[in-house]
Amino acid sequence: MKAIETLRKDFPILHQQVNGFDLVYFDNAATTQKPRAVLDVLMHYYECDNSNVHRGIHTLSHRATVAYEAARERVASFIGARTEEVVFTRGTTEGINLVARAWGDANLRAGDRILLTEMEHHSNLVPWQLLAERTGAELIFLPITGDEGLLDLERLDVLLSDGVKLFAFTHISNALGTINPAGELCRRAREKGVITLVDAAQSVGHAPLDVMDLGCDFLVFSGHKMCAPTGIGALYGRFDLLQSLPPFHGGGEMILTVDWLHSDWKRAPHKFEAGTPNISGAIALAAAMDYLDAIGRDAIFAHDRELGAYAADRLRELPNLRLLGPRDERSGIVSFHLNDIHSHDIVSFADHRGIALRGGHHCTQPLMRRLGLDSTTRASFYFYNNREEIDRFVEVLSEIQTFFG
Amino acid sequence: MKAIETLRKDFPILHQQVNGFDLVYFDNAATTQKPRAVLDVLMHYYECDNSNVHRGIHTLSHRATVAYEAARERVASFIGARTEEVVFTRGTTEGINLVARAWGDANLRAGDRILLTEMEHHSNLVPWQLLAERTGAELIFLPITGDEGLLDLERLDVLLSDGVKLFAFTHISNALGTINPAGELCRRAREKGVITLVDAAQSVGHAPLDVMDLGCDFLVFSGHKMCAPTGIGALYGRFDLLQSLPPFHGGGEMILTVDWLHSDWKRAPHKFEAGTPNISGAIALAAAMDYLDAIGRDAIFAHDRELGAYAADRLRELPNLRLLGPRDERSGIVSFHLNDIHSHDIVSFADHRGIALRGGHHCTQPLMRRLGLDSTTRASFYFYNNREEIDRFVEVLSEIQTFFG
Amino acid sequence: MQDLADLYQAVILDHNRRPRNFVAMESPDRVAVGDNPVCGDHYTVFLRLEGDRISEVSFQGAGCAISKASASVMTSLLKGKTAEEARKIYEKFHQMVTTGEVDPENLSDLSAFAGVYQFPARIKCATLSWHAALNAVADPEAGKVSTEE
Amino acid sequence: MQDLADLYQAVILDHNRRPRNFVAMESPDRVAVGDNPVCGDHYTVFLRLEGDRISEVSFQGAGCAISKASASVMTSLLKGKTAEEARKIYEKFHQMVTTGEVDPENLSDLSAFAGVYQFPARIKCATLSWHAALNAVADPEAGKVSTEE
Ligand SMILES: Cc1ncc(COP(=O)(O)O)c(C=O)c1O
Ligand SMILES: Cc1ncc(COP(=O)(O)O)c(C=O)c1O
Repeated sequence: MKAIETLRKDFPILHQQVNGFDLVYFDNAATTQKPRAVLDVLMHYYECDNSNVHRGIHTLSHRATVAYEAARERVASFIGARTEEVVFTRGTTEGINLVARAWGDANLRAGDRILLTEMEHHSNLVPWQLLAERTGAELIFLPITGDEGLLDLERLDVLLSDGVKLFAFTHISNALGTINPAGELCRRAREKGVITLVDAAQSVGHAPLDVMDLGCDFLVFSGHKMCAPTGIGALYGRFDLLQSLPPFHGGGEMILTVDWLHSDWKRAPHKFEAGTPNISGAIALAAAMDYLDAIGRDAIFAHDRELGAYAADRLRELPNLRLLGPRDERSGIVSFHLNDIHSHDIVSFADHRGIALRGGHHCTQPLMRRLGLDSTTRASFYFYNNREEIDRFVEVLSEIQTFFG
Repeated sequence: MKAIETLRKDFPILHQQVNGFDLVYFDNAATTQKPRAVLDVLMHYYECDNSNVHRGIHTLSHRATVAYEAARERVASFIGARTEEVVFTRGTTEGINLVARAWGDANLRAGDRILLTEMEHHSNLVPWQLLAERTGAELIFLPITGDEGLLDLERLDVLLSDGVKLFAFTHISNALGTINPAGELCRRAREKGVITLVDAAQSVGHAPLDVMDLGCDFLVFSGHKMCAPTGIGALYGRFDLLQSLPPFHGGGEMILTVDWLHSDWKRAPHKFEAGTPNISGAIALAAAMDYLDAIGRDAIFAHDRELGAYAADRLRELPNLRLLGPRDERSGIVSFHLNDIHSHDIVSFADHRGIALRGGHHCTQPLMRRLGLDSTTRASFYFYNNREEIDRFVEVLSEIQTFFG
Repeated sequence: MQDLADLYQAVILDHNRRPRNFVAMESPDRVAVGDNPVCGDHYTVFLRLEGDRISEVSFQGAGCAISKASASVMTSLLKGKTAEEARKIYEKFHQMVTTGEVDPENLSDLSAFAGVYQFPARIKCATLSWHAALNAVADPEAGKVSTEE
Repeated sequence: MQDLADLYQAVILDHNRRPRNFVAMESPDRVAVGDNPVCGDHYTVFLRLEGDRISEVSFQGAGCAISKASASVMTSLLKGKTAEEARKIYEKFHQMVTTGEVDPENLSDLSAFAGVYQFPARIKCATLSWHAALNAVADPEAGKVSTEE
């Protein structure tokens, strides 16, 4: 990997003071910052090529269409999919809702089961609750082992038993930092004929990933968590599966022929993209992928894990600190609870030292309750973070313990 | 209005040559260009403030949340709504699908009717077809008068009769340039207790508009057609109506409490915004509204109509040209058919003279069939266009007639 | 830069460490719950009424220093007040935490929260238990209150 | 800058003005429809077969100059060809309109379409009727073809 200091130069936002201190941005699991290269592509699009796609044959429209469809190819190559298996979405949440609607409504019946895990983000839980309400299907949960936050794999085969039609799980937990063995989970589900959806919100921008290697049926992620702008993300779906689904939204761009009372759809993926898409977002997402691949996803993943392990070690030095997540093989996400000090007090205090942390339930309320917690404090790293920042952070935590002691 | 030449300076993209000629961008009904002021706000967000919204209390997160919610207030003030009546969407198409799902599935039964018009964009037709299939409701259509493309208002009261639950119509037709009397249509629908949805994709950025004056129940539009980026738009809904609806998508941000099998929602509008929204898009949309208001929407509307009328007059000079749309009171959208010359040949040829037009069905296939046409050629103007550009365009059309003659 | 000591004044830290009236009341007349789902703050406020007057107040629950201290200070203040007086105190308090302006009268320990206005993300923490209490006073059926509502 | 004359060569303009074999065939052996929903180009291709050989071809419909001229030229060329020969001609034609490379053999009037490759938005126009015809030859049940598919 390039030197961190060199990479940091690519991120204008990191070079600012917050409350009189150099900003330490440790809220990457919520959203990452954007490098100059991505912002330049965004600007170039609007300064030179902006036009609506697909329906036009003038020069700008052709440029925009070519760039938009090239972005789809780039996303496909980034995750090892075929171009026609990539549907652009607003982000992870929309991708999951799309599958719950288009696949779920068409395939689930009362009594069918959906297997989730106890560590799912609300976005990989609530759409299935709504689907269960609509269809009469039932949700069941693969438990975690406790504070360590590992999936209880011994229970998997039993839970994947009769009646389960879909297994949806997160690749990397945003609340615990667990890296789930996604390939194994998909393989075991496929053996039982169960469709899989991988929530890759925390993994696609952080680690090498190939949907063919994983063997998943659907995979979803958000651009904003991997150096791209907000409002763009993608859904991968196995082509034959995508082709077999009814549309999600109706409207322009996704149709072949429209009559007063009936219409025919384009093939996947366009069938699932009704209306003018986020053209500049898709193009900038492709630029973000170029940027990440230039650094190297192996290197990013190694750096993440290295910082995660270092932070965990340093945090263990603090008294009265309950560290969540796996002992080893944790990602760059570190979540903890300080006895008697609420996460929001920690976050407010740290913010006063220029450190951006997240406190709360991290959109995993049931998991928090399962662990007997109201909230945790979370620090999440990316390739532009370093050990010195973690040292500052641990120092501030000490200060906080004294202040509220 | 400021001088057009001054305004043009705000748009970097307009100052380029296409095929050796100064670009004439006449494809504004498909998407508009973006002024420097909007691009600057977009860049500033990513260079200084980018963070995820709502769930955070560190400084960047607070800035992003404040800016995002201020954007909602700005949208509300732009259209005369209350802040909590504004839901951010990807655009017009998503807004209509949201209403078709959340309102439609909850309120329509077999035998109910949805009234549309013969001039609707596919985005205001296909979602209702899908809804009709799901619920057994029936679609009926308010006819147009012919090439002039006016709604046949004499038929309205009869068609608004028993069984109609929703009347969805376009404010300004993207295919004909007709400006529909939206206020009157809403009033007459409301008298009969019929819910209205106004497709304001072509009007919000072009004319003064106030949802209270209109008296509509829902109104939808896209940012990219009014100087804002792609991937952002808004849905207005009367607050009590919005509050009464079930959610659209499920996920983070839209929940109050989540349990394993059941969740509670936030109030409108957040109930309808699942997942990380297009934060930068919303903020840039507010900037676009500031930009448009600084020019003055009255002035923009007057300029649009002036150019529309001028173009119509000049086009009538050409032989064998069938001009569509109203004789007077047309918007800045001009659509026509040249005998024996296909619209794609016209567009390709014009593009060779640097003029960006659109040819095709303009996402209104049923309307085209109704008019006995395969396609039309469309020129659509905005405040940065001028008469000289129209003169060049008419000259090129003459040349085309000679070339293919 | 705002000063952390402005937010976490000594009074607040003290009430956070040793919250007053921090006990579940037996046979209360009114009970209300205050929830901030964003951070998980969760309090139950218990009231006993004598006519229009609040004769006893206590609370239980968990949350951040601001919300806990605010609830603790509130319970001390509301005892003996009428519904109308309670509402007026809250209004001044709300005014203060949103503008920073301290009304020298009547605010006692509440003035310790004057610094909150510099931390807009924390205003909800300061007002959470107040919403619950006022709701309980006003509504015989008082139930759940949430700062998101 | 590409030259318009490259796209609209004299041969194309001529075929567009006076399309050959532009007639609905009575009792054809195969019929196929080619549709481009984006621009509304719409053609029907009629074929009569003798064994493996195309004995007659005609077309009807409407669309842009490129699509109409291409259909017209195609009908002149396919007459008398076997299915295999037709496929080979189409492959060369497709190669040409996507790369601009003209194979001097066998292309005759088709070479007029060499300029299309400079106008990628128009490639679909040039190949629309070919898709329909080849589909009709290959499939006894030949139905609708669309360039979006
Ligand atoms: C009248 C009308 N309605 C709806 C739409 C769809 O808007 P969008 O593609 O931004 O969702 C458009 C634009 O294409 C339009 O002109
Ligand atoms: C594991 C996981 N799933 C889903 C999401 C939702 O992503 P988005 O809000 O971008 O739709 C997130 C991020 O918030 C996440 O971390």
